[in-house]
Amino acid sequence: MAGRSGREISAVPETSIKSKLLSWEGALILILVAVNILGVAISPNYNVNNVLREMPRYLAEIFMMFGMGYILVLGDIDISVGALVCLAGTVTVLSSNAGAPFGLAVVICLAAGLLGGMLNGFIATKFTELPTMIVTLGTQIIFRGIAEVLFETWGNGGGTASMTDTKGLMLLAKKIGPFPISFFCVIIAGAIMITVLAKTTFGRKLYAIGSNKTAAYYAGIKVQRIRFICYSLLGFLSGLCALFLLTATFGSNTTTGQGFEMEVIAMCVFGGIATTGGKGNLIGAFIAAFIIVCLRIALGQRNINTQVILVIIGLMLIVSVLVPALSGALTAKKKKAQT
Amino acid sequence: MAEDLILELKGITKIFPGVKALNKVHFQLRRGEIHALMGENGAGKSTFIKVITGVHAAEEGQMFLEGKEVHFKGPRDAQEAGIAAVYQHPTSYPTLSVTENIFMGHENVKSGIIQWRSMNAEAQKLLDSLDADFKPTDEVGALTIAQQQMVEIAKALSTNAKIIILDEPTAALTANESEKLYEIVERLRDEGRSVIFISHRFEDMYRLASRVTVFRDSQYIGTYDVDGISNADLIKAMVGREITDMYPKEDITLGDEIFRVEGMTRTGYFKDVSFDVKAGEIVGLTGLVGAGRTETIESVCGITKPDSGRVYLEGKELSIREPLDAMKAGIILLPEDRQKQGLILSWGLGRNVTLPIQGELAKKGFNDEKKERELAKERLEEVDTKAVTIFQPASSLSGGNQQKVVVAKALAQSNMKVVIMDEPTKGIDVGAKKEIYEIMGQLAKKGYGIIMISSEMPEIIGMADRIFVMCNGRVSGCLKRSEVTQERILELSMEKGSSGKGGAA
Amino acid sequence: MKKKLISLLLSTALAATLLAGCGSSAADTAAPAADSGAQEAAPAADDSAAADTAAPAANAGGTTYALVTKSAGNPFMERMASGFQEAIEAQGGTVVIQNPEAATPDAQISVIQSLISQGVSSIAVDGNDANALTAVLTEASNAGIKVLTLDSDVAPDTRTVYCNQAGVSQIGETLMEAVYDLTGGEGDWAILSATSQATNQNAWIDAMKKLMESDSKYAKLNLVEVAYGDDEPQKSTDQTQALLQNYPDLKVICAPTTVGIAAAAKVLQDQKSSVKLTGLGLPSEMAEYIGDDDAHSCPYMYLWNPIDLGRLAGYTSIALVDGTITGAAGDKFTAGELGDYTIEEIDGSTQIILGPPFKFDPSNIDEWKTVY
Amino acid sequence: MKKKSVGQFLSESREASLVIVLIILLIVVGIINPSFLSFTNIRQIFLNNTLTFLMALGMLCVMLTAGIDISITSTLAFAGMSIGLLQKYNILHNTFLLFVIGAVIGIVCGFLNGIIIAKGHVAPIICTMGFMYIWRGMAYVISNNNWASGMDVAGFSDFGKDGAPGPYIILIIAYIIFFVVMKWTRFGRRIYAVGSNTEAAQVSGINVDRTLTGVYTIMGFLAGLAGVLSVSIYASAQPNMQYGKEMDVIAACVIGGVSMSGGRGSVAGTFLGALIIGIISKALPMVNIPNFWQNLIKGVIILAVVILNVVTQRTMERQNLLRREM
Repeated sequence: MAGRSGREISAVPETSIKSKLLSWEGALILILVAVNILGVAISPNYNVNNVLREMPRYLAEIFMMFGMGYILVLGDIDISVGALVCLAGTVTVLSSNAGAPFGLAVVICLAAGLLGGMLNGFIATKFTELPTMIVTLGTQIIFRGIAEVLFETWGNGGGTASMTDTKGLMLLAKKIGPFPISFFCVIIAGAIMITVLAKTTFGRKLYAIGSNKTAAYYAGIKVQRIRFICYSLLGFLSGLCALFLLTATFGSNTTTGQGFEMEVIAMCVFGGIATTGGKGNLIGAFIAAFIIVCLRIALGQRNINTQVILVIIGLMLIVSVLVPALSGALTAKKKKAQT
Repeated sequence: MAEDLILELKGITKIFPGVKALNKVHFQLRRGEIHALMGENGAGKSTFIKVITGVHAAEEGQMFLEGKEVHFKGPRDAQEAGIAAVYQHPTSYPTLSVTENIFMGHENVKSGIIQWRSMNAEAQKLLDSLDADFKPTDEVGALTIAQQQMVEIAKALSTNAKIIILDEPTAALTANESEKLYEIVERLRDEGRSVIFISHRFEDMYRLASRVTVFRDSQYIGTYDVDGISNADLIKAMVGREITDMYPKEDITLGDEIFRVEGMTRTGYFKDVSFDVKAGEIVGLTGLVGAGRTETIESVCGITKPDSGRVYLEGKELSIREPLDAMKAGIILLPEDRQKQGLILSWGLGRNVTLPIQGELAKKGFNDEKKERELAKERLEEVDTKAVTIFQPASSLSGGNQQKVVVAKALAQSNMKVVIMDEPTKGIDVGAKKEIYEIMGQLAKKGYGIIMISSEMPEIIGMADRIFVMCNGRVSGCLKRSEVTQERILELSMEKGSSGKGGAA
Repeated sequence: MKKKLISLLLSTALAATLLAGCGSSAADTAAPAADSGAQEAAPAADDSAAADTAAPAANAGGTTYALVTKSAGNPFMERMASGFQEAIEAQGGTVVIQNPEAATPDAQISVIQSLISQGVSSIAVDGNDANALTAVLTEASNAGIKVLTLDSDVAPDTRTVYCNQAGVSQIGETLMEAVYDLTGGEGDWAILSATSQATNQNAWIDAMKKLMESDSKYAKLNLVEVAYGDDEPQKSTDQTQALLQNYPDLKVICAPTTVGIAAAAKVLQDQKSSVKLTGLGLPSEMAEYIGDDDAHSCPYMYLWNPIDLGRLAGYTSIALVDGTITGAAGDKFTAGELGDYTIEEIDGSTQIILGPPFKFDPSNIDEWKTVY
Repeated sequence: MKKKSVGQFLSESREASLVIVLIILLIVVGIINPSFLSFTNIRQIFLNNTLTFLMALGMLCVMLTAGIDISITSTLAFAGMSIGLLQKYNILHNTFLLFVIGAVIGIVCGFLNGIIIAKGHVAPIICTMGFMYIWRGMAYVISNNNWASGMDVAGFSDFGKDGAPGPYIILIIAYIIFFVVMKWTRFGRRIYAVGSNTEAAQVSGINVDRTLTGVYTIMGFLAGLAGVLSVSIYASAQPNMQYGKEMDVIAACVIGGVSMSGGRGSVAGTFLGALIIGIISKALPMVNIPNFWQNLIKGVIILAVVILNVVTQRTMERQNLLRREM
């Protein structure tokens, strides 16, 4: 039954540098450059050394952003991760103070994150009727609740604890040249996470699920297993985030990680990942994360009111999702006028 | 004779970004007639309906209602002018009650307060007049498709519409449900209302309409008296060319049994279902909607978990726990709902075709895009998909071509042994239907086992070697090609002593 | 075409946002400057005046002294900052006041990192957590920045000196004495604290508990519960109401936190409860509730002057930077109009104590409620 | 008509099962600490959760359209701070006018949300997340690090004093209005219609954009009102007030059976959901559970309620299937 009409279907992908530059990622790179120019312009102290030195606390969040990107591509959401960072950080500190060697404490930290993620994944895949927003709203309160109870029962009370043995953390906080170790870790984790999402069958499955869960299931994709993996992965990365956050704070308290979930979602959305699923990629989110980090550092060095920075980020977020919608409507109108 | 025209449209043109959906079309509707509107998918029928009902505003043209020119600014205007539409997909509110669905937009309001009691009573009256078997307070989401359709008709009646438009109302209905609908429509006509009826089914048209208007490629082709036009001429008008031999079923010597299902049971859906397929055989599976056909097949393919039952492929028992197990064994399902289950509409055609096999093409987990593109192109050309590039989104294709992409997706799975096609021609036009039948015939010739689920009697009679009929979750009989008639199928589909109303629970 | 439009629009919009942000925020940073002078001045006037003076100077290269408060939007911090600013500007120095976006150590870390980048000469920190700032403050010290703390201390080895509003035991004694006085020497009383991790709250509570054990004078007093209101009005209200319901014989609530005491005062006064309240509170917040009669819930309470605390930290910063003091016990310096201070060694850490807590009662509250 | 089993009745009526949960909760807490059931205490549950009760009504409307609004407490803070400062700087002291101004601020904030979500087709969570940062930041900026304290709002706070009827009257009126509007008016039913099937709503002539904008505006109005009430009840205005409490409001709706996918939910359910949230936070200190257990228990209850609901529905479906004759 070879093509009776002899119709030929093109299979040549469109690749032009111009179209790549004009894509969302292209725009983000322009903005990143612009932000850095702005930084240099408004602050005499905005240089490579200072920016890299101020970065680690923000870098920790970027680990989590990769995982959140996966979850958003799936069309899900997870608002429990900020609290999970708190929980993972807390058990790490408490176990270390109880005498666990640093290596074990690291394992405990990552395991706590992983287990938290697995709990989310378990509930989300066993009770598919529940929107993930609700599930993770519940676990958000629970994770922080567990941390609070731990502080009271195993810690010294007072909702805060600091590592007494900081040798291991100091090692992680070291720098190679001007670059903190966490910077390399973020780049490596980013390279892996970006490649997996963009180039592998696993990544393609995520997009399939995010675009049409039912069709993906009918096409033989193990939808629930993949969702479970992604939640666990995000949990693990939250553990990693907690670990690297510890290299900056050397302790944990009940407010640790507060608001992180919204910040990483904002990074993803600003980077072009749609909360409705199936759209966007981590490269955009990665650039967007650095835009926000650089912007915060630049404005911070200018001693701009921290709340004003939040207002700016809020505006950027809305503008970044509104512009495509508006320009889409505009071009549609234009086309209509032409025909 | 001065015609008593209730509705007339002249030179209507409607443009969407980039496409002319309607190009100077005309239409006349007499008072008290049932007028069929036919044409292939994409001919512009649905757009035309939306112009009449005020959902879309036409760029050019005039519309006359009872001789007076009207301009509708929105659906509300059309409603008030006495035009009501029942759309292709029931446009109901699943979480709301039947009463609310019926009266949405024209509630019975006294000084700002909705009068639920009187509305419920009125709804009950409407439902009674339609012989409906559900209550006004039932939630619509819990009703069957046929029942939902009835709600839609009740909704049209509640506005006391003079003109009622039915857009493919029988597409989701079984034969006897359709029959009930015919009666209702005839009664509406006898009450003096005018009906515009869109359908792909010729039986609908012959049964009901007195005149038929044909659209093709956004243009008006002509209006004919149903009694005065032959089937072939009508098809020619719709397709633009002649179609001969609708069902290209060849006689093939059947091979050995390739596939067998034994004692499939899933509580509440189907019970003890068994059937078998030989190599090169097309097996039909039919019955009323709700009889458990799709549900059985979904359990066979691992989509849902059956309570018990065995599946044998080439004599060996398979353990199927999830869709992937069935696909790996070579049992390929073309699901009923192309748009929701078969395709990812926002994706390019190529990616859709290679979705199930991307893992096999991949190197160490990395996608081999080049190999994927080549394979997709090959398969899409093989089924003669009308597309420009493999990168265009599946949503840009017509229903028939979307179905071809689904077929190409199945063909891409090289280990395919058994193909299960669930309603493969649902909602696609005559030309594309024939092409699907041809593909089916060729697959049979190549020795695949084919299972075809269908509610359309002509095609199942035309294509199948054997037909299994299901009724209320059980196989009620198996008919050979030689002994099959419409009556026999109907008889087996109906439960003895029951009126055959789906499986509402 | 469409994508080009997107990038263009987005870039423009972003640039506009940033410009707008910078324009408005330059004024914001500087706003505290003018505020210290004129408390009642309209905020609009502050901005314009301050923008001219403080903003350009922030990076002028001279000696810059920084203060990191607990968080933005807190009047106690605001008064403290105004005192700090006043003291330093009187000596011709430049001031940077940083209010973190939230009352968390994380937010303080970002702010301190930024100050290190700016190369300020000293940083005075009001710590949100005793230990979480260890790393960043060590980094600041290594960069040659003098680090000191005020109001809430951090780990002693990460800073030179702590400007303490009052000694822990002093506050413990004062509050305990107040409880003794209000209960009449015997009966049930409870504590309403802020968050369970607030270091100075916990230290004061511990001091009070110790005092009760060691001094037989307090033997008949019965501390029934320490409740935590998390410095949230709603939760503090819930907790106060629960205390009243659970302990019908309760005589006194002691709330050593400004948010908690105001919430508790309102509950008691609204309910016309006979339970009396004391603790640490801002006069401006508490003016409504202070009085000797039954219509008022709080007969008297204590606090130190946050403006003076800020001033002390300001003078200490200057003394540290110009080398007058090093932070060692026994160092002496003059803190402007506040007088002479000596660094003392208390509980193994170096501290400067502002003075005893100040008592606010009906006789002086009207005078102070407009000050802070 | 066949009689429904108790289980069936419960699974079909979310409100009925919530009432049972409530009664159990009340009995357990009441046995441990009888003073919990006192009139004062129950009155205080309403007073202390006035804001949650009030905003839950708006969240009900928003969630009925399959949306969400996480900017509400920021709107609340912005509106509350604004009217607090008006009093602090002695610009305005008229209680009624202050309410009007707070409500207007809320309406403007909500309207912006609505217009961007309806016309710009921006996902509600993203749009409101943006405004969550913006309004909270604005509250800080206008506060200029000051609070409006008890002294500043002296006369005004009498309105929300413990024992004053104001907040209860507002709650009762709001609940009556919403109960009537949601069930018996066209506007209310339109909200349900839009959430149930947006496309169908469009076709049947409902102005979807206007309904969406309206819903978010109502939410904003209630958040603004809550801001004013908050200042009145707690006699102070701080820029960080009610931080993070939007999750309580959402949780109240979810417990009350409002579906996040739209079209399902009732005023009565919302009321019960908010009541359960209120009782939990009020009861824990009274049954001598240490404070630090509160979050853990709250989280577990939220998850338990929603999961229990899924499980009962599954069992009912299963039973229905078993009953089906074959």
